Amino acid sequence: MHLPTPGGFVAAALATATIVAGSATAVGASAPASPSVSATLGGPRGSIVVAAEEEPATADWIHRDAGIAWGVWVLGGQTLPQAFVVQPDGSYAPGAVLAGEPVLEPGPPQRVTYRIRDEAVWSDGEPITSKDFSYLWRQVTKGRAISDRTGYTDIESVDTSDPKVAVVTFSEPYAAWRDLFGGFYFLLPSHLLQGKDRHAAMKDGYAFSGGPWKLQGGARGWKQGRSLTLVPNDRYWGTKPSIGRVTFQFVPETGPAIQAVKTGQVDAAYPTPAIGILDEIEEESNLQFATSLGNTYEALWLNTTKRPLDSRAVRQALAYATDRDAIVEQVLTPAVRRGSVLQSFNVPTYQQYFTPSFERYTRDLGRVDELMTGDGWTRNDDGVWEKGGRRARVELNTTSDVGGREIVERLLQSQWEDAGFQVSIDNADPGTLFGDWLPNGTFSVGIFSSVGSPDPDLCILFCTSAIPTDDNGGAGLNITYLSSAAIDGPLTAQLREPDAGARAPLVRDGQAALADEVPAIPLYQAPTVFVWNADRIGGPLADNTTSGPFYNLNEWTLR
Amino acid sequence: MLTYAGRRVLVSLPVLVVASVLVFALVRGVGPDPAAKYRDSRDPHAYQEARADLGLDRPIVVQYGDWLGHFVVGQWGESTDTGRSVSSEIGSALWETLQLAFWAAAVSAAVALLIGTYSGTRTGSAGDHVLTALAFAGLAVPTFWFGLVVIHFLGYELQQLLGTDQPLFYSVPVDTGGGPVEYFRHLALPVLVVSVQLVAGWSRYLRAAMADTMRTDFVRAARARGVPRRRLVVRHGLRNSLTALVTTMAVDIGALVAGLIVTEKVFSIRGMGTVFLDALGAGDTPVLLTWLMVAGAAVVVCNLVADLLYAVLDPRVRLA
Amino acid sequence: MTDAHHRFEPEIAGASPAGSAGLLEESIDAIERARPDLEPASRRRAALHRFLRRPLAVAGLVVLVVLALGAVFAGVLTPYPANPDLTDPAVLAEARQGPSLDHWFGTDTVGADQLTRVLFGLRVSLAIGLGTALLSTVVGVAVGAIGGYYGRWVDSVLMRGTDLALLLPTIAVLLVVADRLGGSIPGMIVVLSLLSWMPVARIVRGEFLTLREQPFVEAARASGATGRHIVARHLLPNVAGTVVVFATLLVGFSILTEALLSFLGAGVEPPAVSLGVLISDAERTAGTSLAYLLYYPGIVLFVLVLAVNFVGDGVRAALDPHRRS
Amino acid sequence: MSATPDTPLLSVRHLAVELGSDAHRVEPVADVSFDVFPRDALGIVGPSGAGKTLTAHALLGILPEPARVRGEIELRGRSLLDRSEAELERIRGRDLALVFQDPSTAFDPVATIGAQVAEAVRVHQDLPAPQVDDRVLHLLGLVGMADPRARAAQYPHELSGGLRQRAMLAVALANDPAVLIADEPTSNLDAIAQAQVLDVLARIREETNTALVLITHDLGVIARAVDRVLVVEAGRDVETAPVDELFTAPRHPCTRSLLAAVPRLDGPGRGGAARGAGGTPVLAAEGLVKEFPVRAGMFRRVVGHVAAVADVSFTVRPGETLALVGESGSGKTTTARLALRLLEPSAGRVRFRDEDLTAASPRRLRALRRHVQIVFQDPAASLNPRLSVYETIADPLRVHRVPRADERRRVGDLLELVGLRPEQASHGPHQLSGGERQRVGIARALALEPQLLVLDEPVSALDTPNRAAVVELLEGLQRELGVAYLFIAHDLGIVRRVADRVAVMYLGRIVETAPAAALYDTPAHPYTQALLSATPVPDPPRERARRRIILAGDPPHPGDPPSGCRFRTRCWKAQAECAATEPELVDRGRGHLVACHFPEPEA
Repeated sequence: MHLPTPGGFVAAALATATIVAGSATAVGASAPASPSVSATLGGPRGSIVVAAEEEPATADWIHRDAGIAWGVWVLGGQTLPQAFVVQPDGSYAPGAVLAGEPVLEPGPPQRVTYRIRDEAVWSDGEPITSKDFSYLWRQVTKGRAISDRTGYTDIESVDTSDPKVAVVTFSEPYAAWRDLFGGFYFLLPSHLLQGKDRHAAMKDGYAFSGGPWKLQGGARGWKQGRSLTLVPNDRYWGTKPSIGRVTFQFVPETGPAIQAVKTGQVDAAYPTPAIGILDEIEEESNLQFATSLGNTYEALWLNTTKRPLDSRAVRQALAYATDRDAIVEQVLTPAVRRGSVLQSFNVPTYQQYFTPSFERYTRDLGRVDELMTGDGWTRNDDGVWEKGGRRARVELNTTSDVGGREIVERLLQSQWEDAGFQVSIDNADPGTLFGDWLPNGTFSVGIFSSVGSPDPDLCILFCTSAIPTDDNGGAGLNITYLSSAAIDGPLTAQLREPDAGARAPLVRDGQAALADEVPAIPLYQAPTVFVWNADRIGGPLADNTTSGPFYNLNEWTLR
Repeated sequence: MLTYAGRRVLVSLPVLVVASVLVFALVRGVGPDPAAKYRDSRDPHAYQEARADLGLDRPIVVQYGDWLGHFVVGQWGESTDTGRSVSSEIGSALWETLQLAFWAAAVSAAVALLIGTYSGTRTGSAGDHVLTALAFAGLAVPTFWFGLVVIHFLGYELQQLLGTDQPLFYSVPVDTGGGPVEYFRHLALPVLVVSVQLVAGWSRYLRAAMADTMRTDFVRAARARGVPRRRLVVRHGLRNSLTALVTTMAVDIGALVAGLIVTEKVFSIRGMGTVFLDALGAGDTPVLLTWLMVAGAAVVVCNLVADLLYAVLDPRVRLA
Repeated sequence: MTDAHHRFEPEIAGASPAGSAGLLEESIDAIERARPDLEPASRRRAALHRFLRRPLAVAGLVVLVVLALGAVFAGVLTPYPANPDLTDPAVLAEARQGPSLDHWFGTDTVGADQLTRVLFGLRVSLAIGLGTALLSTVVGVAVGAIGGYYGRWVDSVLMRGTDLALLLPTIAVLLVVADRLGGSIPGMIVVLSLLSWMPVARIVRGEFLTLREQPFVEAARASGATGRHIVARHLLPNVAGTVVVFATLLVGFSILTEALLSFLGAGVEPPAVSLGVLISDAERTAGTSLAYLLYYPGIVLFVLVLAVNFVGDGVRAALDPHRRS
Repeated sequence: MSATPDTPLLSVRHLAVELGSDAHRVEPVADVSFDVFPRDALGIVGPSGAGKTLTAHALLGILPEPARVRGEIELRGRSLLDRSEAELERIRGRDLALVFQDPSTAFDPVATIGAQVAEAVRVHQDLPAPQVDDRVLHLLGLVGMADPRARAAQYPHELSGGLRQRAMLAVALANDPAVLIADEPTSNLDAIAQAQVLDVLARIREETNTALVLITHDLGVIARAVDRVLVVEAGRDVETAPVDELFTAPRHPCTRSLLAAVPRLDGPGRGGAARGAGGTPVLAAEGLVKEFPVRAGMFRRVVGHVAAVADVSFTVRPGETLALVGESGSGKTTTARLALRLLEPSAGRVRFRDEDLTAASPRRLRALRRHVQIVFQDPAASLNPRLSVYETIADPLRVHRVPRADERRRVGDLLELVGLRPEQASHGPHQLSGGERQRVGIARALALEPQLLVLDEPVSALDTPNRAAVVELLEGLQRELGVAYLFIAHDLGIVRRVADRVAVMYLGRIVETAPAAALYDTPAHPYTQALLSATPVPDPPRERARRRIILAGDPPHPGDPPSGCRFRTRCWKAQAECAATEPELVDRGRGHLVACHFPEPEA
């Protein structure tokens, strides 16, 4: 079973916050670790090896080649500061670099004041300043081949008159302002990069650090295709790592990764769960694991330009024809012994904006008949719905190299055929599905995952403005091609509502509209499994669905 | 011989040029859209921008000429997936693959030589039957399946059996410092998987050649003049059978450069094969194009080596 | 011969660098040929006799027949459907049961009987193997015959073309095209034949080049025979043996290649399921309690290819008496 | 224990060799007994398949695995059959040495001649390297190699067949073996090379103590080389006698048939030289040239040409036989293929009757071809292994769309004509003997009732009895059908009986052409004389008395022919003039033409 975010689709676009420094700050605040304490303990020692499923494409985090969560988990978040970090409960907390919560003035003009911690310094001893905020803003807005400029283009100015205070003024209200100077992006040392080719300086790794770790030997610490090695950053002001060296070894496949942990080749792994994986781990007395339901969720994406999916009744009927409980039972439970049906496109991790709007869709063939008949369909001799001489025919499309989705396909085929739909299957490699079939609208029902984000913006997935067209270069993410005023209304409004309290109802309205229109059907949250060798690693080990299990790597200890 | 080598290289050049057309047509015609991944981007201009950057808006013939022109002078461009230079991507992958290929070939050659000689000089014996059956098994076993089985049984069960905490062999590449022992523990399993097929193929080949050679008049004539069996087998039998085998081996080794896709995938080795799979999945056209050309060039080089070896080993072959 | 079965080059006659067997061997052959008890027997009987004398070939044939019957009668051999109704909770409740008397190969992740699926997979794999062998052979023989007899530019184009194709790594090329052409069973056959007709063509061409210099072909030319007559009457019948052997081995090769493409995500697509797809689906079960899903189809695939190759070797021995055991 | 002239060195009693598995057992050698004495020269003679070669291999214990040997073989009074392999290894090459029939396959192709001779020396003698080298050079000199050092550095494929066989003799003599067994050492050689090898054998007998056992099917060879003869047939010895006695008073019918089959230079030629004279020639070749390009260098440029046939003209008149004779490489087979336009000539013309074959359109050529047919040298290769005898003979008929009913009758007639049994029509080529196969080839050639048959060494791959039978058949067919023959041969002996006229070729040119009688009685060209001398006469006293002309070495490479007279490099008459100008064919009257500056004066 394999439930990744394919090809960076959607995942890259949504700023999945991956915040590492957050917990470190909390710990550091309560019990600031002084250099002398570590010194008396003899300093960091020993080394561990961790299997990493994906390798960052580039360490230039704002470049368009960046954008995978693993890059942030194993390198970005370990080495660079961010304004906000998302907590395990989905709330935003100020990063280790800030001295307290930033101050928001809703305006207009909207204005945010970030106060930088006095002791926050780069690894060369230079202080982290408001110029670093300004530098990031300018690079994102003015640079070439930038991953995502959203929000930054709404900034009018960054006041750097006080080196320890950055004042950001917006030209338009921007609701997702907490994702700025965070998310997949990091503050960069302007004093080192100013006037230089940022991309060239950073893409293969960098020697500087503003986090608990730094690359061993600078760019040499990252052996492309093989491994990435971190050592403690002596100048870090928060909790200092007690482990002398952490090597992330790139092992893309689940089987080999588990095998490697079981045999002691690596000390921890965070692989995509597979059926039977927990039994296998439990066989080994020295292994411990933690599972959770992650922010990545699996959904059925309906191409609403294709018959019969252009009919809302048919889409609703399909939702009623689907036994999502059975799917969860066959796909999630055997793998991680837990799981529940996802009822929204905002994962419940971020409770403030979550509403179980799809709850009404449980398998109900009576409702299917009702909806289909009401839409003018009749069952033909084969028991298949027909209208105007044409059958209700859908095709399931997913990436063919992904094991577990074939179970979903087989279950759906059975369930939908049983409900009177004709179902065929045509799979493709990720390049074809995401690069061709989706943007060109030639698919029928896509099965793939998306990533839920702490910021509740669903407009990017479902607004009319996000439909791929020639105007936007075919780059829009609304591959359901559904243009609905009922959806556009609340989802567009929430975009410009910086106040969280006022924003939540709008988001929930949008979700209700989505459940009515059914451009997509959410299935479940992809599970995660974090496994480690307890004979080797100690400390507060746990999965963090947003920030990854390495969010507190600096607190890990070696046994 | 130098003239011959020179001529072969000259003849190969147009072949490679035509191959480049084929490769370009294949990758650009049938393969993925090089800019596809930027369609995911939240930035509405990213896709158009990327297409322009990649020069995809120009006529295809111009693109081909541009690519070939740069390719010939060693400017292989940058990966659209990682932004790194294609030469470094391919270079590091090639290094990984060549190590695997080298050891697999060396081990296989040694084993195949022993088995082929034994079987070829004792055709019909019980030992020959057993080895023949094993060779057939080696040729029939699906590599990817075998790799998974090997990882489980030799990588895990064996360790359990011996009750050790330390891994016996590595099934994933882990930087554990240097040393020949560590090197061996890393390469043992993948080399085994690759070698099964090579040994099977080569030993069958050598066995057939050996059996034929041992039945020739000249071996019988050597026997008739009192040449002892050992010398008969080594100096006449093996020496004559090797000519064909060595050239076959050279060609097979050339094919290994691009042919270890499954082994590399199963053992998480970032070699030519996995680079190809990633590039194909990511629509990384610059890498795909260069990759195919490098694989083709490897075959050309190995064919050339095969021909030269043949000429060196067999005085009857005239390189004209 | 690489892990990707990169090159298809089975050992057929002519592997020997030293040429044919010695004169004495030939004279002994002549003596054995002249054996009175073989005299009335037809050539076919003699070939059959040679085949039956090889225990491995016979065993391969028996196994192959058993597997083929299993594939043909996949639907009736087991009491389970290949695609059970997955809305039935009773079916789903059967999911992930290890091998038992009821389910010899266990059940898969949704409760379907794995033996049934393996039999259907066998059917698809065999169909692809046979189809590819047939298509490649027909195309290869046609092209090789034209190139080998008429030579000149046809031959040049053919040889340069196949040279070129040999430069390109098979699996890589197949992966690139598989997504466009593959998926269905006929599609897979076309994809796999795309490159495998070439070795057939080369072999046929090579044999033709040798044969057309043979005195018996010169005799036919001297009698005023046309090219068509010579090809049809004198050349093709003489390459038939080689081609049959080659085609047999191509069956096994194609089955393995399809399985490999499936493993890499470019094999046949549902509802068709090949042995390779079954193995690929179970890729992550190695070492887990579901490992039987990986082992059984793998063993069946292995036995199938082994049997095909044994038969191929037997056919080679039967049709080529000069190369014994 | 040494053998005296009275006690045999090697004694073979009731030797039998069994082959095959239990179910299909055959006994190609059933009962053979003979003795070899010191300095003896024993000939073992018999038709092919008589078990001669297996006997030789049995003596050395090198039969292939499934073979079983019965009887007794004793070397110097001690049995060989119960020796261990290690003991046998010491005996092979030192006591018993074997020379194989085919020198092209008996050498390891990847080792130099010198290395292989040296290996033979080292296997039995522990000598320091320089002495081994000396020994190698001595041995190569002994077998008549002109430049032993250069030869030693060459690979087998770089030597001609004759030289290779002599090198093989050097290997066999490496350890001064007690007995040298030569298995058909000249059967694969042309007449000149055969004469050279027989000459070496004679010298070996003079210069060493080695006893010789010469296995052959050719009684002509026997007459020249041995003292005693053992005749074997179907695996049994049937007669043994001193050589003179055997030829003058053969006792066993097999011996007599063997003798009868030997072509005799001194025998009667064809009567009536006038046959076929006059009338339009069936075939006329005019100035035929065939050049093959030689390519070299990086760009495979044509850097020169090898003229396999350099300006050859001849005519074949209706019903007559023209023999074209020359040693290997003389261009005679190329000429035959040019005559049929199976090869395109580089220059010159071939005319069939009044029609220019060389200019005929493909369609016209196919139609004309039924009149000119060919029989090939190798009867095995010239039959399609997939076709039955009937289908093979009927094939040309089908090509020319003869109705099926006629076809059946015609094939039946042809089978009878060439002396095959009707039931053999359904047989495959593999079920036929060599002679029978050649008869099928002849029947196929005759199927279209040609006016000319090109016979490309039709009997040289056959053993003596078959040779005689096929030649006889050809004679009969000519009488009956009036077909003209262009008969290619490397041996003047074989064509003595059949030829009306003979043309002798050397290095791509005709050097002498004459009516048969004139050529055999008064050969004018030195090369013709050498060819005649090289052909052994099956009459031991006469053979011993004949003047020997042994040509030295091999013919020069056709790519670089000598200036002037092409034969001058091997000619004992050569003068300065020969190098300067090339002799023209000069008519000496009565159709006798010769191209030589110093021809034998007319009688």
